[in-house]
Amino acid sequence: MNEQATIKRKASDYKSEVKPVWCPGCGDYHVLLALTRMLAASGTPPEDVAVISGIGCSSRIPAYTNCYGFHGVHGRALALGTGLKIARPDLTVLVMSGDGDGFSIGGNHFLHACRRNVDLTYVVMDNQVYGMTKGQPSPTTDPEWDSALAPGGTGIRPFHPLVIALASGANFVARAFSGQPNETARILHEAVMHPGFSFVQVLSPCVTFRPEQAEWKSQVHPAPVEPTDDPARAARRIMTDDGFNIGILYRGDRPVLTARATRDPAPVETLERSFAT
Amino acid sequence: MNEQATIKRKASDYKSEVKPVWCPGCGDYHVLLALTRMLAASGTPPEDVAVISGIGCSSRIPAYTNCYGFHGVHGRALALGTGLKIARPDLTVLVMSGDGDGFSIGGNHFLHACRRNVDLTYVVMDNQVYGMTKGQPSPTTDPEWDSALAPGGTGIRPFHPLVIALASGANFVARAFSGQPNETARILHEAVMHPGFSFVQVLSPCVTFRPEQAEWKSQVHPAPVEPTDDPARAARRIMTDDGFNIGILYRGDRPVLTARATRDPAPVETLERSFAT
Amino acid sequence: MGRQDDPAAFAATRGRDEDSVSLAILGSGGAGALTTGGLLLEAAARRGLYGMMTRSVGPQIRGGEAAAFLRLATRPVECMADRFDAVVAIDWRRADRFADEIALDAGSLLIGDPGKPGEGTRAGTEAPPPPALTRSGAAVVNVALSDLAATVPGGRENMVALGLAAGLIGLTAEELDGLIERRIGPKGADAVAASRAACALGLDEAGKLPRRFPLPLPADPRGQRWRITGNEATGLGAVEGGVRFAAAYPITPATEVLEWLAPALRKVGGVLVQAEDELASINMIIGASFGGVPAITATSGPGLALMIESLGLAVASEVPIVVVDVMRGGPSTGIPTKSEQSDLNIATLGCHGDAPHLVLAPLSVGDCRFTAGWAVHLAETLQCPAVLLSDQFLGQSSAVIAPPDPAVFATQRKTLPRTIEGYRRYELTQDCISPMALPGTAGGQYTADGLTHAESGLPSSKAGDHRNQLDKRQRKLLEAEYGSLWAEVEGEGDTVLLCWGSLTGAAREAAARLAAAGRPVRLVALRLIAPLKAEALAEVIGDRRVLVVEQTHSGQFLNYLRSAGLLAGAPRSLRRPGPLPIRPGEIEAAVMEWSQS
Amino acid sequence: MGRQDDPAAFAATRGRDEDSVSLAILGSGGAGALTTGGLLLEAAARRGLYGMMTRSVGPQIRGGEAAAFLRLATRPVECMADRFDAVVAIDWRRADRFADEIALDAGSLLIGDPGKPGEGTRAGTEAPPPPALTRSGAAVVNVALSDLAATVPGGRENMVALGLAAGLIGLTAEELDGLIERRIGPKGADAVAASRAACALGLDEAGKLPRRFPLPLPADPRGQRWRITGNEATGLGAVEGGVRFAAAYPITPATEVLEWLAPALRKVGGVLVQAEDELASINMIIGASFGGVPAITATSGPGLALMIESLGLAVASEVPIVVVDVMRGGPSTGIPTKSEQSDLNIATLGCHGDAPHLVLAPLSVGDCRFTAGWAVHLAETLQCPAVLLSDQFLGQSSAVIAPPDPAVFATQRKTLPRTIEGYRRYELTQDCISPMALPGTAGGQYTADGLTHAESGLPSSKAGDHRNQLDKRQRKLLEAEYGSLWAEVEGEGDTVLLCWGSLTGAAREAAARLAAAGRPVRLVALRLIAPLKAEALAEVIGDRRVLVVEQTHSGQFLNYLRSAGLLAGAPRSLRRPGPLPIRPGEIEAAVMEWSQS
Ligand SMILES: Cc1ncc(C[n+]2csc(CCOP(=O)(O)OP(=O)(O)O)c2C)c(N)n1
Ligand SMILES: Cc1ncc(C[n+]2csc(CCOP(=O)(O)OP(=O)(O)O)c2C)c(N)n1
Ligand code: SF4
Ligand code: SF4
Ligand SMILES: [Mg+2]
Ligand SMILES: [Mg+2]
Repeated sequence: MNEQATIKRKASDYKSEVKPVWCPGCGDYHVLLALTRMLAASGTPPEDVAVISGIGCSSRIPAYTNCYGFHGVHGRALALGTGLKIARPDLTVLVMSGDGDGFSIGGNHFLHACRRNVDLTYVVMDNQVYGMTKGQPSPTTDPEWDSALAPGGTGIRPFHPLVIALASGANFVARAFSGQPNETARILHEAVMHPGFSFVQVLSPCVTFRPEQAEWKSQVHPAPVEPTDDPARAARRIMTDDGFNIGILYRGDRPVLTARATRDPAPVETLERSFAT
Repeated sequence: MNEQATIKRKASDYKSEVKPVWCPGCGDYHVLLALTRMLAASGTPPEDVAVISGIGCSSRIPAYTNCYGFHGVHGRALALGTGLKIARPDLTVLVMSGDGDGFSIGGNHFLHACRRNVDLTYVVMDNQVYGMTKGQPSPTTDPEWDSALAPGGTGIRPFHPLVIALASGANFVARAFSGQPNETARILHEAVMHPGFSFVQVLSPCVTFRPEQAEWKSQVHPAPVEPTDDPARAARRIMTDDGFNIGILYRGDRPVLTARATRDPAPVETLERSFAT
Repeated sequence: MGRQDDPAAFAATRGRDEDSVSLAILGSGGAGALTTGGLLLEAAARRGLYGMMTRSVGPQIRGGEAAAFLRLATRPVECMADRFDAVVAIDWRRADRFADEIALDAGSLLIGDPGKPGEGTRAGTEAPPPPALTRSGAAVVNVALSDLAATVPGGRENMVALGLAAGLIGLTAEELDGLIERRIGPKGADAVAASRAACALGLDEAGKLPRRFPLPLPADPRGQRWRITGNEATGLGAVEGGVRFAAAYPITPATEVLEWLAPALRKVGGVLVQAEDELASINMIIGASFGGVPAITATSGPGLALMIESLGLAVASEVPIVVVDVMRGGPSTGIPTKSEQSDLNIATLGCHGDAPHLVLAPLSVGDCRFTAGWAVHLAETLQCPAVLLSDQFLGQSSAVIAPPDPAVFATQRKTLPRTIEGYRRYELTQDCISPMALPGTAGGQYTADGLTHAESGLPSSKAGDHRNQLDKRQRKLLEAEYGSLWAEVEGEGDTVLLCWGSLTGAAREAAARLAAAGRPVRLVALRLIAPLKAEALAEVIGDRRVLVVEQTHSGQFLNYLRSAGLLAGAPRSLRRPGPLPIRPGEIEAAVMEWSQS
Repeated sequence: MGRQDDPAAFAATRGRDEDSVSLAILGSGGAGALTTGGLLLEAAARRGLYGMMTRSVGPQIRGGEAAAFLRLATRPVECMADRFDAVVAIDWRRADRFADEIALDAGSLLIGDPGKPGEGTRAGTEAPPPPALTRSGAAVVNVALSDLAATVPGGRENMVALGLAAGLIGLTAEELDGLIERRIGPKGADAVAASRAACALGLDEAGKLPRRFPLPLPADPRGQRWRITGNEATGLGAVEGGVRFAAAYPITPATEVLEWLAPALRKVGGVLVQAEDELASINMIIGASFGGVPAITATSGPGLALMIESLGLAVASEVPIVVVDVMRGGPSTGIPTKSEQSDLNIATLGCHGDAPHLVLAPLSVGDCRFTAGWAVHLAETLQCPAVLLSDQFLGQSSAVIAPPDPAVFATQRKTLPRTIEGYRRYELTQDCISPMALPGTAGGQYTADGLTHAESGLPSSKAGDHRNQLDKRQRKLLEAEYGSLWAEVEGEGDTVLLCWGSLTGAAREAAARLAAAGRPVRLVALRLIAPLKAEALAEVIGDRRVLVVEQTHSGQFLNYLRSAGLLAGAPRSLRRPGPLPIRPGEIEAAVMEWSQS
């Protein structure tokens, strides 16, 4: 742990020298930018931050930061991040993944991380497609989107990650757009500062497999109302919105799960007692 | 497939001769009763019904029926049932599991089965505990419940399976109480008849590890309002109710996923064409 | 398969063991057979005897038939005996369910309440001992436990049975009184009085039995005794080894490891988290360990199967974790309540890709303490996942033993204490252990990765990087120092009894008997399964012939040894899947038979 | 490891192959190297040549450097050659990235655009061929592709490169014109004209090269040629075998199996469902197959790891399914885009408990069709899951071949046609196949179970039931009829080249060369990995010495064979993990070396 939190840091202090392998124009570049700006603003030393991810284009992000990182297996980032945060409550833990990683294969951990409400921040870079495996539909893809795996579309309605988060107990819910890195940095900052499990869906276009997402720039707009602290109201709002309102949508004060650390740990030898006859 | 649907059948025609290993007084006996009564009322021949389950006390149910059954592995019943229903749309497929099987390890399949909206019925016998492994908390257990694995309680809020179902796209959502087998049979019947994915949470007490659930009998009451077809409204209602209103809570008409069977399948040989140079 | 087909009948041809007495206590739903067994075990422990108790129950969660199998002895015992001296049945109603598991002979006693036609005894209606048991020729002794209990206000049959069983092995009224005081005391004076009176009636009845099997005092009657299960000992060893984080998803027969750890970790300043499934539990411990906190989970076959992908992640990213697999009958859901050694394949070779890791196996209930501690030590020092292969027999048996050895190591993960220039997480080092920076260490930042990576940790698909890291991860295991702990090697002879894990107790007892019979063998019991110490093993085998003993159907252990190029001669294989254990007498007979052929 | 350390350098010591020419076509992001390679392959196919193309790309999804490796031949080829005759570089900018994969010698040509300082060529700035390539001694030929392309309105460098490469191997302007007409035609007359003109410039340049490698017409120039990848052939074989249901979760390098199946199944009346994860996909196909519809999924190592628990369920509940594993570099995420054979362990021994099942491996790109069909046939008739071990090389290589053999079997699942009294799903039968009732069949109702069960299917923990079902499931595999399909056995000699799966092509080519050199060997290539036909294999090996060839780090195949008690002599092992393939010349050299020692 480090006492240098007062040192003034720049976004570039949080960027590694590794050149991203993302396609030119990929939205994830801006997520990286927002993330490093947010961290600089927070002033947390990079060594006290851990960025945990799964597998996908988006999940490449940890190595592009100058923080501790874990590029785990597909879909399990939240579980890994939860273990880390409970074991090391002193760290700032950010779990970052994609819509396939987070909502398809990782859906169960999403549900239960929301419910558990450990103090970490979950960022999903949602491009409504599996980028890394070259263009298959994800849980947020619209039903008509044509692809090799689902010719003519899946016929399956996308689901609402933000509503799922609310229904399962997330303590902070927001939507951001990677094309607005400053606003995204601000939202991420609030997410990190908010106690408990914070979930941020970042719309982050895939220029290669979803070129039509270039439109997003003109579709997004600030959320028309202030964040609520009533999950039922927030859920209803989100279920009926157009999917493009950006901002913090819910701030809760549900009880945060922390390891109930014993103030005064007993020596291990005391555990032997129960076995004596 | 069978043309005998007009034959009059009794509930006992749907029961096998196997004696359940459930504890005396377990709520699941009444779920079995409700199930067989419902099937008798439907008149569907037992050989045209498949009952699919995972692992748990509740998941023992298939072998106690006289239908085709699959007692699969823990948490995967919905996936297995989905494959069966898509491959064999002529069958009536019921997937039946417990709150551990369905909401903990099986949570991801729950999300995606709701979303996919295949025409099957999902019944979770919810006793707010892992019965089969002798009393650990499940996702629907209240945070204070004391157990060996979580002394003093988990501190984690139970989540709302019915809201999750709505948020992820289920087409029919209901709550039943095993202590009311006729009402449960009626609800199950409607669930089976309703197109698409129907989800029924059946409160089914575990007399061994949750003896306090004997109280449920006096706590349940009919849902005070008629089912809605607005998922946002249904979700808000359920998020704010007391967890004990029984009845059909949501009836939707979302598009049902069926295999887009080609009317006129081509011979396999035609597939060779694309390889010729 | 020959005689292995009916091990009970076979075992019954073996003689009685002089140093121990074996009892089965049975009853139908709610009769209290397990309580009785537990109390008897405790009484024996207080006397300074040694012992072991296993349980057998039906598929019901509650209200099903139950049996407590006890072996009480004047010397340490690590397995059950070949045969039972007596069966004490609170009632005989579902006793046939256990017939497979109870080997009897003409020297055995079948003592129990036969019930009465039409009367309200516990037996309900008349229920004599079933033919499956009587055909052994064991002497039948009818004791009207129910009638006797009814003569005491508040008296229970199982307390009468306790007295009977205690008398049978030579325990005294004073010993039982003290026990009852301690155990029943909290329920009030009336309950104590009722239990004592019922027990006394049982003791009286014991006096009338045609034979008894009194045990003398043990050699060290005042030696300290622990009563402990393998699952508890595993938890204890892990915490002693340094574990402070556990993630849990319950599964039979591993749940007790987790349920023991939950309060224990809290006491010593650690934490246990319940996960939503095994995919989460293994990733949670990887996360905790990445953060520097030694971490564990426990599961059984189906759960291990779900963890396999992420076990490979721990291998590739070099994160130490311990995964306890308390094996049960397989494949698939199999037989959750019975023991088998058939997860050897998945534990050693279950990962995709080349993923060398540690696999260890405790050799007795008590050894679960040591081997769990050693597993943590090795995992931490080698930055590698360790799978600890316990099983239902070790895990759920209640043993009365002298306090087992703890593992005492100066365990130290090779971490990066402070900034160095150009830190490379996966550096190629002399000892193949790359220093690991823990989050919070300035200048140590890196990204752990399951992708093939260069020394820096950055993804690489270069042949050289791939091979270098594969070499390193293989070599760090092969070149590590395991001392003599990799196996127990005992005795001399022209034959090696080669086994692993929980079968060691039976093999050791067989070896002792063979030595006593002038036919000594060498026992080799592997504690370190992977990496396989092939050269050392070849050396301790020498040119002896080898009998490989294991509890699998396909011979997984035999095949595993052969895959390393060992046992090129013509080893014999004594194997059987669960649920029935392989008893010492079977091993003894297999050696004797081989000698004669 | 010796010379294996630098296979490229090694291979370069091998001579050139008379019947084939090998080319690498390179370019940095967007240069179009892969398009050029594909067109060239197609032109060759139209002439009746044979060939194969593999690709290598950087980690970028788009815009990264790319290489097409081609081998074009007058006879069928199933592997890449030891060395390249020429490299055609649209630009050399990132060519060093591929140096590991491109073995050259003094007879090779390095042809490409060196760029110009400060000018706006594709190469951007000056970029001569990198030292990693030139140090081979290959002759460097500078061709200003960019300048040439600029002389044609709408002309592209990669079309000039196409003409150049085509000329290099002796294709004519007419052949190229036809090709361009067919492929570029849809883009309009202007595009066709531009491509033709650019191509013609390249052909001209080819005429000026210091050497060329013209290929004669093949023996059967008018024979039909297919252009197909292993992943496509796998899909085709599966559908021909009867599959009508697939569940999909994408993963490199298996996705194309699924993407081929999606429209194909729909055409023939079947269906593909996208699953949320691999846990779901395998359970979906178990469900479909339980319903009577033959079903498949395809994945790679990480996905197979997730399926392992339910693979055991299919074993225990005896539900036929086919799981295709297109192997990539492991462990963990490993190297997704490169080939390795290191999932042999998990595929054969990955399940918990004793869970025998089928494991098969196609022996060439074309053989994916046959072996996939056979896998469906065996799974269906034996009511057992089959794992088909393909790999990235087979799966993603584009081969030009004569139409490969389909599997033609009268596949018939042994089902229950109508009610019988007292039907028992898991009946012990003579052939160990229990008739399976399909839902809808009145009187056939049963519950499939992963718990140990009696013949009826009801849960049982009896030793007899457990053993009987374990025996049955083992025996049905061991006693099934596999004819001579279990392996390809070719040639005679005192040495056996023993391999499996995708290494067969290289081994076969090595065997041919060795025979030609008067040092004939016997090739044994296993198509059926499990159950292992150990006796038959021992027989075809006889007392020959054995060289085991495989693409793993730890020698998984060698160990697997030894675990069955085979290869008791002193087999040699030629192995290397990915990403670099083992080339025929290395195998040839290993045999030669052994002969001399
Ligand atoms: C167990 C497993 N299954 C499948 C894959 C293949 N895979 C890698 S990334 C990915 C999807 C990524 O989609 P998303 O999370 O949306 O990330 P994106 O590339 O769009 O940023 C898949 C299916 C894998 N690596 N592991
Ligand atoms: C992969 C796997 N993990 C864990 C288990 C152990 N297990 C069996 S049933 C069960 C929980 C059952 O709870 P629930 O679904 O609520 O059923 P109930 O017994 O309460 O009816 C668990 C954890 C298992 N069989 N498989
Ligand atoms: S494929 Fe899409 S998500 Fe992936 S790097 Fe390219 S633009 Fe970004
Ligand atoms: S343990 Fe609970 S859920 Fe299981 S059978 Fe008994 S009462 Fe029912
Ligand atoms: Mg995505
Ligand atoms: Mg439950």
